[in-house]
Amino acid sequence: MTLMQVIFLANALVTIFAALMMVTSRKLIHAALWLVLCLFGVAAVFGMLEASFITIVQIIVYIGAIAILILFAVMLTQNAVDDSYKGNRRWLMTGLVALLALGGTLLALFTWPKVASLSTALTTAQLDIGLIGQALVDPQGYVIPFEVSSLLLIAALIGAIYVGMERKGEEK
Amino acid sequence: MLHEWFYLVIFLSIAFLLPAAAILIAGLLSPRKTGKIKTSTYECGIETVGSSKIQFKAQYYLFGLIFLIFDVETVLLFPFAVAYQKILLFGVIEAVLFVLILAAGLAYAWRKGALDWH
Amino acid sequence: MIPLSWFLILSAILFIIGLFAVITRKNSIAILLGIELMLNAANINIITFWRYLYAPSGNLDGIILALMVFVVAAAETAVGLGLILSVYRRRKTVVADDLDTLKG
Amino acid sequence: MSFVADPVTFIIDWLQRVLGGWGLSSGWVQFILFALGAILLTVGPMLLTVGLIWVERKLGGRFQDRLGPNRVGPWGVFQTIADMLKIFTKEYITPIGADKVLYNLAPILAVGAVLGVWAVIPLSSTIFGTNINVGVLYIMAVGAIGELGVILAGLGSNNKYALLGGFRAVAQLISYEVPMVLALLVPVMLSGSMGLNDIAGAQKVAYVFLVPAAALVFFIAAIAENGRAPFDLMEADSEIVAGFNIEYSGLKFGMFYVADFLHAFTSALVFSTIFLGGWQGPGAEQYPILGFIYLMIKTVIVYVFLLGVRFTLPRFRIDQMMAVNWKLLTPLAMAAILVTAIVDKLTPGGFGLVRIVALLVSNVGLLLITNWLVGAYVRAHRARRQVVSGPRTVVVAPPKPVSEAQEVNA
Repeated sequence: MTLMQVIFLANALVTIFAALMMVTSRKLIHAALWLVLCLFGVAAVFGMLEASFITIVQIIVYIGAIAILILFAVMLTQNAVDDSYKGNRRWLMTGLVALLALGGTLLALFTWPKVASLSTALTTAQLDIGLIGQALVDPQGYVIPFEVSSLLLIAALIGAIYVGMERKGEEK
Repeated sequence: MLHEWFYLVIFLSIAFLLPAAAILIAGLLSPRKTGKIKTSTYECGIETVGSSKIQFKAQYYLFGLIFLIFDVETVLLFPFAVAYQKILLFGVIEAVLFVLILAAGLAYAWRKGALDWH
Repeated sequence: MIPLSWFLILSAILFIIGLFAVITRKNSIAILLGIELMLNAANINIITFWRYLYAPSGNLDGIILALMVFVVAAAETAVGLGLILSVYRRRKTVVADDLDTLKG
Repeated sequence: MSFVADPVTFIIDWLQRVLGGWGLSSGWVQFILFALGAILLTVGPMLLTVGLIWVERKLGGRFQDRLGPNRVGPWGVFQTIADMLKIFTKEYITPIGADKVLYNLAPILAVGAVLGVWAVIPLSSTIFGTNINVGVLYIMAVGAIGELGVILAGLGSNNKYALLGGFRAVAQLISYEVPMVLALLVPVMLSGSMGLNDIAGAQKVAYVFLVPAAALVFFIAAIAENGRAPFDLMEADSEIVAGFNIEYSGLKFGMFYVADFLHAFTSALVFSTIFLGGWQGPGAEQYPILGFIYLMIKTVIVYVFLLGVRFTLPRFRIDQMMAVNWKLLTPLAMAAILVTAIVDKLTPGGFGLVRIVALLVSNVGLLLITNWLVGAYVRAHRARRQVVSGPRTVVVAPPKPVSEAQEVNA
């Protein structure tokens, strides 16, 4: 049990506990804040995988922007009825389905031969962010996803503004 | 690579423990005489009016939304900025196109009045 | 070092919890939270396979795919919350079951 | 490396030998050195804040033609220590119905976020916390954690005004993070790396002279991100009670206070590291201690300038503040990126005179155009307002004929 494995297990426990609390907490604000804790755990997992750029992007985009937007939305719809989680009777059946699905995935996982392979050390040259930058822009590389993502972002921006803005007619 | 992040983990845990310890120590030093009136929520001295759930304007959501879109845009631009010295003019034109498309998004938001705080 | 399977087990568990949240929660914002969790689990898988199988050879597919997952998650949350808020403004409800006017 | 030139590395090597001598494994020695470095880099700024509060109140007095604290000790030097002792013994009043976890977590996050920035600042060519290759983005991520602290304060204290004040503050913080992040793209482009050490090291000519437009946008956004004077709607007296920290008392409120003052000095430090060349200076390579002194001089200059802005400019209304950000700073930051990207690619590399002049002229030109555009926008805006609210004629009742008035009196 090397130090890294202990850290990974501790982090995994915290993340899974936060995810479970997110699903079962009654007040929506607590669910959103448990999600933030879960996102920190996922960022730590990325850190352990030595993807430093993705770790920082996860913290900035998910925790810095998406979680805050969700908290804004929760506050905007505060007066709506708080959904009583215990109320609906579907949760027992879906719990079973979920556990079955989990068992199935794990079973398929362990029959796959390459699963126990260990990771090899990365040289610092390979970790340079500049490589991602060059790949993002060079035509043989990933310039198509780079430009398409800007189109997706502007489409989401225009759509959400059009939908989100209060039209004059409904100021009742 | 990992020991740099390891230092950050130690640094952040100490950076969060320091104020927590200070607050705990101050908690021990300070008196504790809670009264009914003392712990009622403060509202400029008068009794609280109405429930503490108030209706927010949609403005907050719009600003959060525009911030989210521009945050993701900037994050995608950072690898380009790091590799800028090694990129030819053609790559720079692509990134300029990327920024211009999202500037059009900002112009749309400005035109529709989503940027004003009415 | 940490064997590959541990990461996959963690992401499978997170994905299943997200799926569970999407199915059982009635509040549409809680459903959105569940979707976020599922996207995160998928991201862990992507980065794990990139790190263990493709990083030594200098291949960057995994990182770019993970960035695209971030862009899609951001766009999806933005539009999803926009819809939920406009529905809330007109119908004064956020519960997903009440929105059945199309059922006819 | 002699002790005079570089004391910190000398001490580190000496410690390494001593701890190695005690038979500790290298992992543990590394851990102890990391822990020691981290403790120094967190306790140091907290103690520094005590001095900062005094400097700020004293300078504030001078700016507003009054004395500032001068009772406790010579020139009031121990005033802050007296305040600290007082606030340590103040009682914690937690409102009923406050969410215990969120309420208590908020001040810790607020201070922790500001302290976190000190981990990546290169104090001199050899002394720095850590050299992660995503330094600039790390500062943005830590800023996001600070915003989370503000939201938790608003949500946790079960008070209508704290909630509203908290969300207004976060709306301001996230709005001003957009131009700040966009402005940070430019120095990363010029230096070719996100690590703050490489940015500071690459600045043979300080970036303020190469890209003044980005530096100006970053400076204004840093002031707003810190919630300081022209943008201090967060805890402004004329606004909602006292913003998100109404329900806090005792040292919890003190922590928000410390976070505010330390954030001012830290933004000055980040500005001088990224735009003024950090520890760069004559002889900074050979004698790292000189580099540290250069950095401190530059930071103090920027800090005093920051205070000057704080104590002279009046406060923005919230709609003006949002308009300044979205309609002026964000477009200006985007234009600065485009101009720098294109001009820097057309001019030859290195710090040749052609490149410097080209970049400087293009940026100053950009600032002039923006200034002209803002003038045109304001004139058009004022002209339009004139038409709308012309002098309205107030209908005056016709004066009664004199005869009737006498009858009434008679």
